[in-house]
Amino acid sequence: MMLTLAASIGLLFAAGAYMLMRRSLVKLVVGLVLLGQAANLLIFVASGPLRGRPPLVEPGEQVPPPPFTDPLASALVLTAIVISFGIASYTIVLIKRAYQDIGTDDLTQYNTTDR
Amino acid sequence: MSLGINLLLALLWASIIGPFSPANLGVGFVFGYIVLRVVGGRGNRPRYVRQVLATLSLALFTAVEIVLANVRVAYYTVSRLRNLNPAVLTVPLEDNATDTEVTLLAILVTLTPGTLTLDVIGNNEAMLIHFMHVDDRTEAIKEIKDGFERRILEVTR
Amino acid sequence: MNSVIFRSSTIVLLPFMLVLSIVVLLRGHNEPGGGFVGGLLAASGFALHAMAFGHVSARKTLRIDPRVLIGLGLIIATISGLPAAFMGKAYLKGLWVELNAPGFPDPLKVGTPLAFDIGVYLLVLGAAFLMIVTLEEYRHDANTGS
Amino acid sequence: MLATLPILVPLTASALCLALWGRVAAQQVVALLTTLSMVINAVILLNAVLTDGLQVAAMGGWAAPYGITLVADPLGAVMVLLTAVCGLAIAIFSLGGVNHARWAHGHAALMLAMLGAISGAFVSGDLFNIYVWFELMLLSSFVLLTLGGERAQLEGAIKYVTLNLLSSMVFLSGVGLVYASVGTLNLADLAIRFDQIDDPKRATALAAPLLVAFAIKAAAFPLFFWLPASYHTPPPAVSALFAGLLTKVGVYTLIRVTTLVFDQERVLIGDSIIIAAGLTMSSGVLGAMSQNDIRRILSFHIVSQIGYMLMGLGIALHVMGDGDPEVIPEIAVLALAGAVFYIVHHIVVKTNLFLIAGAIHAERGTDQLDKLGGMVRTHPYLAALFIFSALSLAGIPVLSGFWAKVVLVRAGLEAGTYGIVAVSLAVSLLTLFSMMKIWTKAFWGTPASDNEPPPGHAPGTAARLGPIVGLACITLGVALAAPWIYDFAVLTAESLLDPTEYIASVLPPIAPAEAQTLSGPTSGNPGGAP
Amino acid sequence: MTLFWDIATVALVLVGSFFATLAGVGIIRMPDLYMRMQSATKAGTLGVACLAAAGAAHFRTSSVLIEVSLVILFLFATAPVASHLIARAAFGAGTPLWDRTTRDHDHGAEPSPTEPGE
Amino acid sequence: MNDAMIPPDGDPTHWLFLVAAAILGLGILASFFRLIKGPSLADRVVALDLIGYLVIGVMILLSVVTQRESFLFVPVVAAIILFLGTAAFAIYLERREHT
Amino acid sequence: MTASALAILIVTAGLAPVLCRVSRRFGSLVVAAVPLGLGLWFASAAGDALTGTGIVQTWAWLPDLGLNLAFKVDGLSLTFALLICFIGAGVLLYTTSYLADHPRLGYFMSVLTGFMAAMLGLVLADNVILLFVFWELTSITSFLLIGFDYERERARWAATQALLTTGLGGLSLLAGLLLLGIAGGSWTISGLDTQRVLESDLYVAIAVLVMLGSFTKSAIFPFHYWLPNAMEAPSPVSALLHSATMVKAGVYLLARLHPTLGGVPMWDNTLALLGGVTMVAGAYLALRQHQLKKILAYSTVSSLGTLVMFIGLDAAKAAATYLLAHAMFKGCLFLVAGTLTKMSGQKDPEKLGGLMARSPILGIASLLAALSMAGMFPLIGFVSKEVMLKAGIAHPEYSVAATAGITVSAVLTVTAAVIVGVRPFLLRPSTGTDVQWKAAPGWRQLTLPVILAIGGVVAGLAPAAFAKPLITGMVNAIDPAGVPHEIKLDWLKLLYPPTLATYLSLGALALGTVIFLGRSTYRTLTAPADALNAVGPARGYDGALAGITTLASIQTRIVQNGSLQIYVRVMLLTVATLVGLALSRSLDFSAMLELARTVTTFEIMLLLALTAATLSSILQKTALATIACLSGVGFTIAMLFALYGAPDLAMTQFAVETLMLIIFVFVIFHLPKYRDLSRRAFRLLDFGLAGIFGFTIALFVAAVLATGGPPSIADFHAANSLSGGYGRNVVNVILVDFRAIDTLGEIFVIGVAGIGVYTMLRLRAGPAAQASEPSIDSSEPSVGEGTP
Ligand code: NA
Ligand code: NA
Repeated sequence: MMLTLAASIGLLFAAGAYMLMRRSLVKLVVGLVLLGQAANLLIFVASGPLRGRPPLVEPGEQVPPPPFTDPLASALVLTAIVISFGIASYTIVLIKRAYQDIGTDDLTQYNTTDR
Repeated sequence: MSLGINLLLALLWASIIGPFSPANLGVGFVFGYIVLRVVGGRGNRPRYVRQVLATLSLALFTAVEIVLANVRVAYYTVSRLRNLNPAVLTVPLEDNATDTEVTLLAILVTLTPGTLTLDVIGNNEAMLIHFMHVDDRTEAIKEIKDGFERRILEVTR
Repeated sequence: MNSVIFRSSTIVLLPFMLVLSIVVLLRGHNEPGGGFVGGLLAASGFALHAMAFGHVSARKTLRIDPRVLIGLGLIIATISGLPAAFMGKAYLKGLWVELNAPGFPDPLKVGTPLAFDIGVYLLVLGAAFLMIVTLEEYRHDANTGS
Repeated sequence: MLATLPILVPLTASALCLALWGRVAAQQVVALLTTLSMVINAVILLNAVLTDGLQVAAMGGWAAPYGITLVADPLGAVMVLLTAVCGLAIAIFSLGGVNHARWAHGHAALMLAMLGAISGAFVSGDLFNIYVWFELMLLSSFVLLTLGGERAQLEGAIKYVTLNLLSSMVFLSGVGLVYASVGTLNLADLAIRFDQIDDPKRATALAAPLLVAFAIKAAAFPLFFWLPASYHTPPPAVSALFAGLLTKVGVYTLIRVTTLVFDQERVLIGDSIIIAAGLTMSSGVLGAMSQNDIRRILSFHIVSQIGYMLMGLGIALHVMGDGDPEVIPEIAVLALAGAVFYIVHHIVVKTNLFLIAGAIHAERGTDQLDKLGGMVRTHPYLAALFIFSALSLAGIPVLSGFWAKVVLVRAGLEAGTYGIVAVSLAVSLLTLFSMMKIWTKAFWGTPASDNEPPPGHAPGTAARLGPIVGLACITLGVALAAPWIYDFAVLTAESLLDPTEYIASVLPPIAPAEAQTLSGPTSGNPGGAP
Repeated sequence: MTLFWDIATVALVLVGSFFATLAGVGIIRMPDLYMRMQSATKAGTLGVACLAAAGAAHFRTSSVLIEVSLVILFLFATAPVASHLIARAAFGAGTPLWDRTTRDHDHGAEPSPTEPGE
Repeated sequence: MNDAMIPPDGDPTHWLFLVAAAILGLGILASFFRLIKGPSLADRVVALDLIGYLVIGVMILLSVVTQRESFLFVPVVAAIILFLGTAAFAIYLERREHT
Repeated sequence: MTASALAILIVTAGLAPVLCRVSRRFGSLVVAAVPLGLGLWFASAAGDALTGTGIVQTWAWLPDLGLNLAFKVDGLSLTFALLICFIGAGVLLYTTSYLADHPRLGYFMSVLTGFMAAMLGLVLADNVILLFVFWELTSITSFLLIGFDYERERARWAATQALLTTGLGGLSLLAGLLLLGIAGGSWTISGLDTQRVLESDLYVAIAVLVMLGSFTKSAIFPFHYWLPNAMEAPSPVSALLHSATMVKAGVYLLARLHPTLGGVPMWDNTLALLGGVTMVAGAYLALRQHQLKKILAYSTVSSLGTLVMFIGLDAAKAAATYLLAHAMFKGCLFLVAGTLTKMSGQKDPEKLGGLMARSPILGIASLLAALSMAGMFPLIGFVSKEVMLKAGIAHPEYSVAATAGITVSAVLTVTAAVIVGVRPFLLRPSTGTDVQWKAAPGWRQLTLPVILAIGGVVAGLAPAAFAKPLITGMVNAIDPAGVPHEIKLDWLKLLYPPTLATYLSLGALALGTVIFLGRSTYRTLTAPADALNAVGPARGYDGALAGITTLASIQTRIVQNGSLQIYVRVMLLTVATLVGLALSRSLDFSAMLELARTVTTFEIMLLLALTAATLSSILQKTALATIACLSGVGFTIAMLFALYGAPDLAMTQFAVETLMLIIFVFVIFHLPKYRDLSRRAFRLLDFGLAGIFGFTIALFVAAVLATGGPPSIADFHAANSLSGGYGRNVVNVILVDFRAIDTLGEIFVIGVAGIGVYTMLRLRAGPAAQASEPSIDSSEPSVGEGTP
């Protein structure tokens, strides 16, 4: 059932990777954000979520009615989303500073620290 | 206004947090009050009880207007484009219109289909509105003024 | 942003968002929500305020220095696990008390995980607010400075 | 609880430093006291591990594998100790080596958060939890790297950030795939469940993303680009912190998962690691040879020396996989012990060399070898400290690096992996060459400029030299206590190669059965199969 | 009575979906930004409001009622403001009007014949 | 639909969900068309806004068909937060004029 | 006594700078006295050392690793120990005068003493690893000594060259010794199982590696080039390191291991051949030099070759005798040369002359040493030359070649000896003018040369005094298999009745003198051969170093090329390849196709939406549009989360997406134009690469989904959420209770991100930025300077 979702994940990864290989600084961040989304989605989809079955305990019950979407996977994704958010925000500001101070967004010009 | 918001906040709180009990409502009120104190009293002082009716009238009018107008826009959407006559018109506002009134009017104008507030001109003197379809300019302006503006003023003044 | 309409609605929306954020925080343990979304929601409220009235006003409205708020949130979250540790249990083990508050039909369960979530809330509020206000301030300075 | 402190203490202190925003003196005191207490904690922890066995702490009181378990085994505990020692040294060095503005902008909080995250990665017994610590470590390092934001820092940071984030994504994806496949995250539980995977090839496939991600973190060939591009750009104290610890976290996790979890196709994994090790060490040292800047040279050497650690691991895995799975061959123990010894030695020495580079920079205002010279006359003590550390790094007897090298080479020879031994010896010669290049150009020769500042008059000299002397003493201690450290390394290697005790300590013996009874409702099939 | 609510639910869902789709049609079909905005925002909000109302009709508990009211309230309070903000900015920036649009005064910037760069 | 699609195939709400979701889905696709095509940034913002609303609609629909009250809270938060993004874009558009 | 002697020397080395600081004059004398005492100590123990298996002492150090502090004093090590201690003491004494005014006298004394300690340890060690430890230490200390005049470029270069060359050998030696231990079943040299070593598969490797180590250390062809260059060192260093001791470490090792590794043609022949080549080449090259120390250096190279050759020829007696003789005359001559250069400022022996009058004691010592070197009876040099020639003539296989080689080198050595040791004192300087002469050398500079010269005389006239026991001891150590050797060293008996060896020896003396007299002709005749230098091993060293350096910069330029794009490409390719390869081995396509059979319309719509969003975000031409499309991706994913039972995720995704959008939009003013910079070819390349990467991961996900797995631990969380965590939202209970420590780490990430953004914008380098930047609280300074 999830083959389409697997394909979507592949697409997101590919898109992220593609953007990561551009010469433009902004595209780099776009690539990172896309890769983050892709990884989050991967964890979620790989865990085999079920449509409309959240892991919530209904009032009067003691456990969520089975079957339900893997709550641990959701928790992992939530943590990962938050972390991606923090890192992406930082990265966005980083490229802004880099562009301002270095004066170009062409990554081929970012080659002074290696040699 | 503040009190109204406060009550609404209490309601919001009580409804969502759990059972609809007085204690819960009370806690909600206190929270709402604190929040309002924290974010500062920019709104006007609570003044009106008598406008409740006017408010209801405005709400009802808006609801009807929204539904009717939506049907109208639905028609515009699927009709032939060349039958449409869009327009950008300046609608003068009542003197000394307050920010709240202007905001409310703008929201309602925008909310109802076929009209869209583009800008407020000068110091709340007039409003620039985009119409999807206008047969008669003056009629259209009059509709706004008689429909929403009047009813809003009834609520606020 | 110098729009009467935007500013007026912001005045109304901010308290709503803040209350909503606390609601999200508190009911998070039982329903979708939690400290993180709550904190983001609160920060969004202040972000809205900053957009409408500028960063100076937003900072005044929050009152607490966001950097301190970050530290505070982190300390609360970190410390919330300590009581259990001092009682010889595992760090971060949840401790719960049942409060029979008047007017509430069911006893309220209050526990250290809630404190933890509050820490999360405060931290997220502080951090997100700090980001947005700093950016806005920087943009403002850059525009006026040059 | 003892295993919790390495995380808890620095993180709480980090939060405290944030709450004390703007009070630099208070933050400095907090940083010093915290790192000091981290050292004490770590010593107690290591002692407890050695005397009482593994220290296990179930976070939140939730038993493994359901909650997150922190486990301090010999390797984890010694890594924590090294982290604390480096932390203390760098905290002191920072007093004289990091300017007031950086202190005022969160240097202490960031440094402590990073130390906490590194310690967390070392004691965590949960795959996803390790990811979280990795990210905290990474982000703290990003911020420390760019604090102050000069052009070089920003440029280096862009590469560092991009490539490390790429590895994080691969790591995260790997975690997701592993979890989806075996339904657990606890390392000990993963070890059990991986043994139950019937197809070894599948197990290896699941291991691949994680191993590649850790290889990026460890800066293995050809995934090390981020390191030489950035490590020389931040303030020396920060460089030193990175240099000593960050890549070692990658190596640590590689060791951890390959010994504990991914034990199905060990020859394949081991050989791959050996190949990567050879390429890493040679590529790194060649990189160092082409540089003319002290910290760049040292940065490339990090890469090169990662190769030695990988060499030990690879040989151990190769030997383990080659023989009877029930018996742990002595050669494997020897090889892994070599890797452990190398890590212990490397962290101390590398940190110190970067601190010395920082001291040189502070005294002379440059890292460029061409602009340096004659420091053996102007700064004889610094020179002595440098050559001592440099020779230790190059593996000159009887200094610390020598023992690690001998153990590794001997293991390689006994295992019959002559190729990697040859490479490692050649690389060690080139390492010596490039260390002596620094020595001959910066310390020998004549000062390049006439108007150099008088020696020892740069402010904060005492704060800078103190930790350098301290770390040099530890290096000397490692060398002199080589028998003891070797025994410890062997003990560590044995505990790694026979994870029975680890698994038993983490998972109560009844745990698997309990999992079935407790599970009650069944969630969606994690595999999602119809 | 349940039947009534079920029918109401179904009807509201269908109506809501209809309006939502209408918004989609409008956003594709309308000739200029302002008209696209009009059909999108309004039909969109109304569609969502109808769906929310369907939820209220379906569950009929006080908390759902409040939640639904909040959705609708927030939608109706924020969507117009958002539209206004976009329209104002776009108009100020000279985003062109459809050539059939009539104007009584020229306020702000004259809409330029070409699309502004982004 | 082999997975735990709730309600099951026989249930009339199943079809309701399918039909309504399909309709909303078309709306979303249409909005994506505008999001991609533009031409102006404002167009894209409007399209994004609409996507947000339609996603909220799907969520409400889902809570109805899955009988989960608790889902309804998500749209409440989403509705108010969506506004922020649009406002931010508007501010950008506006500031672009003034800078 | 072994370990104590070492410890005393090491402590002395450590204290030397202090002692010299306390009192330059007497402190340094104390330092010099220490090895003298040790030498006497060793001499007193000679009886024990030379009988039976010698003195054996062992302390456990790292037994598991095979490293014990095992020492053994037998004839070979005793001889070396005595040479080290006595010559060392004399050299230190010489140094106190030679460097009397040098500011770094203490440092020099310290390193020199340290070197002596390393050398002593090397010859005493009976454990292969311990031996290697000291071996490397001699390399390092000699590096420091050669580079003592570090301000001279040439000295630094020579030091590095010596270090690299001996370091190369050292590392192969390490491998060789470890293999030897493995093959021989013991880490103790005296415990090595010769039979096992000889039969081992590893024998060839061991032999080659040990030879490589020894040859580099002892400057055997083709590694002889570093030794003459090392003459950059002060003369005491040359005397100690380059004549008496360090360079002989290689010879020592070959001799030490000869009982274990020798007797195999490969070993013996290689030693004989390369030793012989070195012997002749060194002697030849010595006469091509124009500086005192260079001549001596090449002559030393020749001597080392001689020693190695004799070990290879299994002629332990010849090797032992020459070793002792050479240590004495060459040590003396180096010190004489040092004194001459220091006092006259002149390095060229041809420009010196008539110095006998200026310093008769020095002159006599020099003459005696030179005559010994030349092989004049009754000095020890004569004895050794006789013994050598006899051994060469008597060799069963290489009699002719060996004898010829020895004779040729003997002739040339005579010439060199006369040039260096005789000419400056007895002849007139070639310039005709008087030589400058600062002052007469003091007793400290004279003591050792005189003692060494006298030693040569005593050893020749009365071999029983010390020469014979030592040589016998050495021979016993080198060739223990043979019956106890009868060593005859009486010079008179060697001279009469004359044998072929006697004739050759005397002929060499005569011919050497003739060449000295016609040395300008000789030099002219041999000049064309200098062309060989261009292809010599010294060039090999330079070429290898340049080659490695070039290789280093080329590989670094390729690997660490500075282009982030290329890094990313390589990384993506690596990840995709490795993961893809690992995955491809266990792919089950049929199970995956099962997944495809149940695709629903709704999922297709989701896929379409996600595809649209994803493609749109990479195809947009402006940054803002891209950001809008990114949000579209985010919203679609949020919807997916909501649909698939994760409302918390949906909510969080919505909130995060929006906040990121705001941050993006706030930053966008300062972002560059959104440009398409890559060329079309690269876009296609990247498109393919990205496609492979994405496809790999999609395949992986599908494979995992198709395979399924055991029940997840999440079932426990769901079952215990309410009862144990008091919460109905299992996800939230996991976040704040079951896995709260994850969340703790996560919020620290957010906190650090907040601080990061703040500092990134607030803390800027450079005063210009500082001025234009008002701050939230203006008390915080900007970074004034750059990196501190
Ligand atoms: Na296992
Ligand atoms: Na790292």
